[in-house]
Amino acid sequence: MLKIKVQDLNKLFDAISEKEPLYMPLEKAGEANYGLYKTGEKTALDVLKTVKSAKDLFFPQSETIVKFKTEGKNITVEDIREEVKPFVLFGVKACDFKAFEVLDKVFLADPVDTYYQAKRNACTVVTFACRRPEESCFCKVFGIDAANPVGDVTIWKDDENLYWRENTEKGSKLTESVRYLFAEGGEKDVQNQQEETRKIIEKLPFSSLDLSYFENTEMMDIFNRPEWQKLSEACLACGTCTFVCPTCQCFDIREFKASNDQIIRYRCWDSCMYSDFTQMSHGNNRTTQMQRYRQRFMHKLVYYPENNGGLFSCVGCGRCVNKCPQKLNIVKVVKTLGGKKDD
Amino acid sequence: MQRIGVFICWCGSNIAATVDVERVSEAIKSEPGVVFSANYQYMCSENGQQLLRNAIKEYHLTGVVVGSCSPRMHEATFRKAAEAEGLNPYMVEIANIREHCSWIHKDREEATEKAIILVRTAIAKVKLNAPLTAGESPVTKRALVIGGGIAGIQAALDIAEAGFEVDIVEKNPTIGGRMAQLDKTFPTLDCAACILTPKMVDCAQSDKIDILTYSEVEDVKGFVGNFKVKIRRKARFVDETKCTGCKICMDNCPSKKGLNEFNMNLNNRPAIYIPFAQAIPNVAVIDPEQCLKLKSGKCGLCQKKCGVGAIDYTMTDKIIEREYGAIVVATGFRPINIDKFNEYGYSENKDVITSLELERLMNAAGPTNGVLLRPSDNTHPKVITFIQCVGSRDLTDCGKPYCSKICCMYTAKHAMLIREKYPDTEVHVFYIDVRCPGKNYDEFYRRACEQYGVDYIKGMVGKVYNQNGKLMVQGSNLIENEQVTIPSDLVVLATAIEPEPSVRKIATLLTASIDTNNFLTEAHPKLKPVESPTAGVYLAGVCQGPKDIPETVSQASACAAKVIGLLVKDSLKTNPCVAQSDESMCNGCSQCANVCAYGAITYIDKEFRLGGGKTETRRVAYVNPAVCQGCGACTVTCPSGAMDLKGFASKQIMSEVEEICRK
Amino acid sequence: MNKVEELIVKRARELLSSKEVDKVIGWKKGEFYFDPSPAVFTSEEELKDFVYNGFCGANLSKYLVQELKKGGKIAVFLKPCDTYSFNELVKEHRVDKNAVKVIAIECQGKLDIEKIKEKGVSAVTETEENGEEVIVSSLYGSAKFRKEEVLLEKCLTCKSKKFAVADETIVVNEMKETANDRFSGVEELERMSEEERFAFWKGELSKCIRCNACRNVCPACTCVKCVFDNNASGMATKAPADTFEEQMFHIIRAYHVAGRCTDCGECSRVCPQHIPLHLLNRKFIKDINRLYGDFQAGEADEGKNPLIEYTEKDADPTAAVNGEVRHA
Amino acid sequence: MQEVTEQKKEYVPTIVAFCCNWCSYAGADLAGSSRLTYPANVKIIRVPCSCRVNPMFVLKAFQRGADGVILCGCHPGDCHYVTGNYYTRRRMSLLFSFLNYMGIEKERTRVEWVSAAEGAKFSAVMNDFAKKINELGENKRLQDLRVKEERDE
Amino acid sequence: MTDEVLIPKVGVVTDVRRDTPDVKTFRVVGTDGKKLFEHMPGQCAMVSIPGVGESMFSITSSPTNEDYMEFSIKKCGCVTEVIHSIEAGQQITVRGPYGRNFPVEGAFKGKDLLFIAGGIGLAPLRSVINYVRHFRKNYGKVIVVYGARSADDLVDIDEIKNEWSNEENFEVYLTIDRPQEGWNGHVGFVPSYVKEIGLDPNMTAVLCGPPIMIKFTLQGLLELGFNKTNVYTTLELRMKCGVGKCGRCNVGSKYVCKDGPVFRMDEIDELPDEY
Repeated sequence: MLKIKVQDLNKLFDAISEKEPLYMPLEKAGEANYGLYKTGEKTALDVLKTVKSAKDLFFPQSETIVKFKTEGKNITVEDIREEVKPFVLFGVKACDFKAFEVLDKVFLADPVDTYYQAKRNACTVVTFACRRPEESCFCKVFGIDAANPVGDVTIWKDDENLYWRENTEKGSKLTESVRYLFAEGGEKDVQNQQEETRKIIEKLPFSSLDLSYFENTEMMDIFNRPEWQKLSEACLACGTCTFVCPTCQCFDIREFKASNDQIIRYRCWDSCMYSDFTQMSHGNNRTTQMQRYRQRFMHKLVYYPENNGGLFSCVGCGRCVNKCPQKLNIVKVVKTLGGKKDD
Repeated sequence: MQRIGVFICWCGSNIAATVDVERVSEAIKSEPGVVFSANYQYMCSENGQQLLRNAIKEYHLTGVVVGSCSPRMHEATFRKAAEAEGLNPYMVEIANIREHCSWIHKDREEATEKAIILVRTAIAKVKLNAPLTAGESPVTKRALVIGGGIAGIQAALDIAEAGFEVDIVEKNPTIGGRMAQLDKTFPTLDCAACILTPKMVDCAQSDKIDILTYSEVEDVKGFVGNFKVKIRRKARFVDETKCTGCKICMDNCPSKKGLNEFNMNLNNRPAIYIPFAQAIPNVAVIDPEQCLKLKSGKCGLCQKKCGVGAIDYTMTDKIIEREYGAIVVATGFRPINIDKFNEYGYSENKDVITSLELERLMNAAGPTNGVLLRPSDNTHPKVITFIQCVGSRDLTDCGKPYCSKICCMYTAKHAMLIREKYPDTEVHVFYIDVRCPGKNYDEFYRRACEQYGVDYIKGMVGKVYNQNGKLMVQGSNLIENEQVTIPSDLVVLATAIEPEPSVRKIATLLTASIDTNNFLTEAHPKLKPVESPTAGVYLAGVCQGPKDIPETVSQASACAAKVIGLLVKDSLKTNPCVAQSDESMCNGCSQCANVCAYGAITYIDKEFRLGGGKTETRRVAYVNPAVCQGCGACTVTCPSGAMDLKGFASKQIMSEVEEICRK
Repeated sequence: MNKVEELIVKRARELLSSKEVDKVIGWKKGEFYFDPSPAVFTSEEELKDFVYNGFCGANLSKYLVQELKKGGKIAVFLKPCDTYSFNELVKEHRVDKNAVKVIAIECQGKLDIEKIKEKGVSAVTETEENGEEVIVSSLYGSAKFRKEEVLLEKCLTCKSKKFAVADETIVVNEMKETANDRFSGVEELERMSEEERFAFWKGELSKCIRCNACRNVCPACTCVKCVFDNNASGMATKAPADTFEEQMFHIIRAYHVAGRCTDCGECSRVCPQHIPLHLLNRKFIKDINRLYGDFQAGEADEGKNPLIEYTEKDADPTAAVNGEVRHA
Repeated sequence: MQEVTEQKKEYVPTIVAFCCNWCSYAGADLAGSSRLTYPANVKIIRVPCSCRVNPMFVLKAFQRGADGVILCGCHPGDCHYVTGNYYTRRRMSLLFSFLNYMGIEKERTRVEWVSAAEGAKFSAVMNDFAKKINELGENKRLQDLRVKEERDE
Repeated sequence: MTDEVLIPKVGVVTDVRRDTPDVKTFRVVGTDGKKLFEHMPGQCAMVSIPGVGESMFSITSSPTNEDYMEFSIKKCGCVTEVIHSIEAGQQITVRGPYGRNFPVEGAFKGKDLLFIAGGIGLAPLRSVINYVRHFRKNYGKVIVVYGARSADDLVDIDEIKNEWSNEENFEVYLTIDRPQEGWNGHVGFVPSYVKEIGLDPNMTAVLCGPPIMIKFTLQGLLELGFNKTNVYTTLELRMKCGVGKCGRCNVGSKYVCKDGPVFRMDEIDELPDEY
């Protein structure tokens, strides 16, 4: 275990970013989001939850996949993929880190998504243990220990020090390059902090959320629950929950005509909450918002686990709890459906 | 995919001297979709058009771009040529490389580059063109004239003369309008009745003209060529077909205290009356507000005395519905209310009168049988002062900002007539300036000053007040630069005129727009002065703007010409470049109808299938292609883009933008 | 339970039991005190979850559009600012006012849970308003704030506490108009140089994730198909793939609701990135007031908005951009 | 939002001019037949009425790399469609004021009334507008970098 | 750099054939003149014209065809409208093959096969039918029941009449919805026709066509004694990626692009009713 004084943190950031691009929570126009660190940038490491999750780094909101050039009847395909240089993703909370596992199972499954894979492989992830989780957090429900995340390096922070533990080879390499900034020690402090954090987590209102209903009930029974109607009534069909969600991975493939003969094909985040998500020229298989709403939660709680050995596609980060304009969220769904197992 | 042919015109040397036409043709060849590219000396010539036609045939062109002079010159020419070869004329686009390029640029390189971009832009547009077909709608060969004054009468007579049926709807019991109330007319001083009544009689006698007096337009539906109009025939309580106009009823009516509107309320009339001797139809009418029988059930004298049994107290308003192909609005004017003009003391002093009241006081059929007597004591006024611009060119709330146009002339007329008939009368006229453009008008005014000795005083009147039975007219004389006070016996106010207020309702019914002064707006102030923006609706007389009799009559005849031109057609070709609403996207918010100057947009309830066997009924916009003029105002008002304009679709314009910006 | 909530629930119960209405649109309690959601109540039984507290900021008027399609008569509870949206929806034929009973209810400004959290208070259990003070109780004790510290942005600059429409009203305490000038934020920007303004908006709009919450919550955005969702419009975008697309989305959206936006402030309330979207709409409102005379959308349920009106003497665009004030 | 940084030498701006068919387009024709020059980088798009111009067209132009957009219509009161340009006037007043509020240079957008008889005015307006846009240089604040990238390639 | 499934190959349309008023068949090869990739019957490919968009279509030619592949495409939206306007020589992009194919080398082997198609639904079946014809001895009796709105809407009618009808142990039944001049064959809807023919319920059936046809035909087959485990169909949903990642075609725990489009009826029964 290594430690560094909090007042020296900027030196650490500068040191890392000198070597490799460093992405970490930054404050821009009042909001904390992951961004490329540059010296002098306003960091936001202490913000519990960035608005967008860290998935942006591997699965950007918008990303060019291929370009085309047309000439008369001919088409040239331009593969724009470039080698991704190693970079550091710093300050990822346990929930967001767990979300990478969820995303990996989609993007790294055969056939591999090379855009995602390249970034994922190039990245050294520095996770950051939570110190003061809040009432919307429920990562514990998914077996996540917010006080002890993994990743290539794990860090803890208190009012005086930042503590550093390397976990992997990648982590060691990173450690090596900045080792000179650190002193040894801090095991005890970390241990104390972890204990305290875990105590808070125990007390959080959602920590006792029970998902066994979804594990033990037939898919169609859950699907046919009449409560979906009421649950979805206030849904605006916006994509806030999906876009702030660390595990939502639906995307659209669109084209942009940069000029008459230059076409950029890109993919961008899409939301199953949008009314046109499944719109085809001759019909739509989900016409009501209830169906779309149900799809999102069925996917997270039933479909995805069924395909991935019981792993839920939710990590309890609580962003949707905080950000839904009308205060709908997965917790309300779980409680409403899971509360009456006898139905 | 489209197969486009591009034709670059040299226009002799007009284009070719500055634009390298060969290079343009060559550069365009490789554009996607272009299958033919050529240039020619004069595309508009017979040979040039043949070149275009041959290429359409040979290369199976689906779209044509001509790089030539302005589309305002030859768009129609090339469209026609394309049509002759079986290509939809709206699949032709013009790139203006003469007026917008070769003529304004000197550098050959620069002009050639620009020409290429302009042609490419036209190609981008034509690729998104859709074949358009002009619709047709039948024409009902009958016209409606709203208003039976001189404007309406003249229009009706001209239309009838051409052989078309025409109805005059007049809200008063007789046609004739304001002109019938006038004594003499300027600048010739002929008697108004003598020239008007023959025309009224002509109307009555024409088998093409149906006069619906004491009637009002209640509702208008439809569009050019196909109006459906509901007309309220107010209860007259006298059977028009029976009444002979003998006036026995009038003599016997015990309720004689009704104000005589025709005489500007200067004397009284019975409850049953014929407005004036030459009224058309010469049929009595009962004023229900005044008739004892109708009010209290007691009387019935007229019915007893009527030899032909024309009186019917049980009569009620009737609504009739008729169809018309065209509508002429000729609703006329009235003098403005001048009660607010305290400075002239109109309401306090009986001897302060309006010009129209003076007309009646001087008319042989008027309350004084044509002898000029002042209302207060029926004596001859010795000093008469006229005040001009009462309420005209007045920016206060009391008056009107515009010039009423006729006042200068009729005041000169009045002054002249008085001086001629009563030479011992002293006549003063206060004026701001005298406006007499028009044939023989200024001469007329000068005669009043020079021959008849009318005292014209340039200046405004500050106050008129009664002092010992004299009306003291206090004003300024700007030329002498002094204050003057003229003790007068009679003061005549040249009152501003305003559109008859009923025009507001009619304008709403016709979706004809009205300006801030309630005058109907013409379709174009210079080039379409008699058409209203609503197709098939025409404007005659003062309802469109202040004007005198000759102008009114010419406008009425112009209207008639327009109406005849319309009615002579069996059907109307409609402009295919009109707005169209994509019902599947329209949410019926009504914003588009609000900006439509033509009333072309209505709303219908339409049922949509939602899938799963469910349906939803939604209010959606419908554009009547026969009425829409294709301006596109609605398309921008529509936030969802459900409204688009054919021929100038959003996609087309955007692709033009993209092409220009491609550089 | 506060007095207003008590009266609201009582009234809702009466309306449902007497079958005077088929459903009631209101707010339903959530997992916490501070997360009530809009909800449709169809039975007296369901009303046990009805809540009306300091966190009921949501404007319920837009829900009428979808709920009315399902049929039946609806009672809706509208705060003063929401009543304007209702009128605008009626004006645009989106809502049939005859099928709706508008119950206008007291509002003393609604609280922003994120602001409270920023002040370090989490796990809020209750709030109590005491004049200009708010006492926030939480699992960790209670804290006292000045109201303006914790009000929603939209409530800080509330345009009016007047009801633009009301079939009945439920008001217990007097509602005081806010003293804050709602255009001061716009003015502040107007005073900046073009460069500064550009930098400001660049910073703000770069946060946009195009979740469409602002659009979907907006009572003026009720298009069957939005231009941005319509591939045929030539303007369809889904994600801010380019900075231009962020600008375009927000410019066009603001333009499309110009003259129709009642300034209900929902767009700013729901933005997950706290982009001050109201500053966009208010610029249009301010310009409309400056150039065409004071206009408040939604004040009445009929009439024309300034963009479908004109006068012959309107200012020319160049003069308008240069700050011309309307002809008197 | 990102400001385009580098700028090439001798940049020739692109100017899109929307002209109503009845007045301004005819005015442009008259400028042509009177041989009154204006810069070649002004390109005209014909629309039936200035009120056909959707703010989206203006934005589209900027997206695609236009450096200035000008709308020309009949003088207020003379609109071929009676009221069209009155709506244009309000729409563009608000839109342009708004664009300026977003930090877009106000000189990049303009509305001018040019009648069919005002060929000289048309030419003068275009000369002046082109001059202003030249002084401003490339529009860096409201364009799509993807388009620029492909174009500059 | 490794291959990326989302990056398509360029193909050249070498032939365009109009089958019906709204269906055209496009023959596609690679720029080198060879077949773009190998596939199995029932699989799909993403076809696109850059600038217009991508759409998923079933590959209608049989894998046994070594020179090219074909797509029969019905005009029904933006992308297909543009595709319909292209002429031979036009390049397009193709990526694939995607999805699960018909078990021609598995469950179908040695079985009597019944193919029932409606309208454009013949497109995906054409591939498997021709495959079966090619390896004729591997399979038992084949019956094809094919119906369309009118005689003009029958896809590939020449191939059906000239080739299929001449095969041994191979029956073809055609029907159209309404009587039509010049049509001497059967008139009536596919579901009722199926019941009239007299089918052996032990056959393995493949259904493809509009949802309503599938629904009633399946009903009819079950009445005849068919077992759902022997009935196959293909589903069509909106797809973007084609490889089970974009989430669009997710129904239940299945991704139609990856786990389908071929499904057995008993498998479909286990899916939520959202396809």
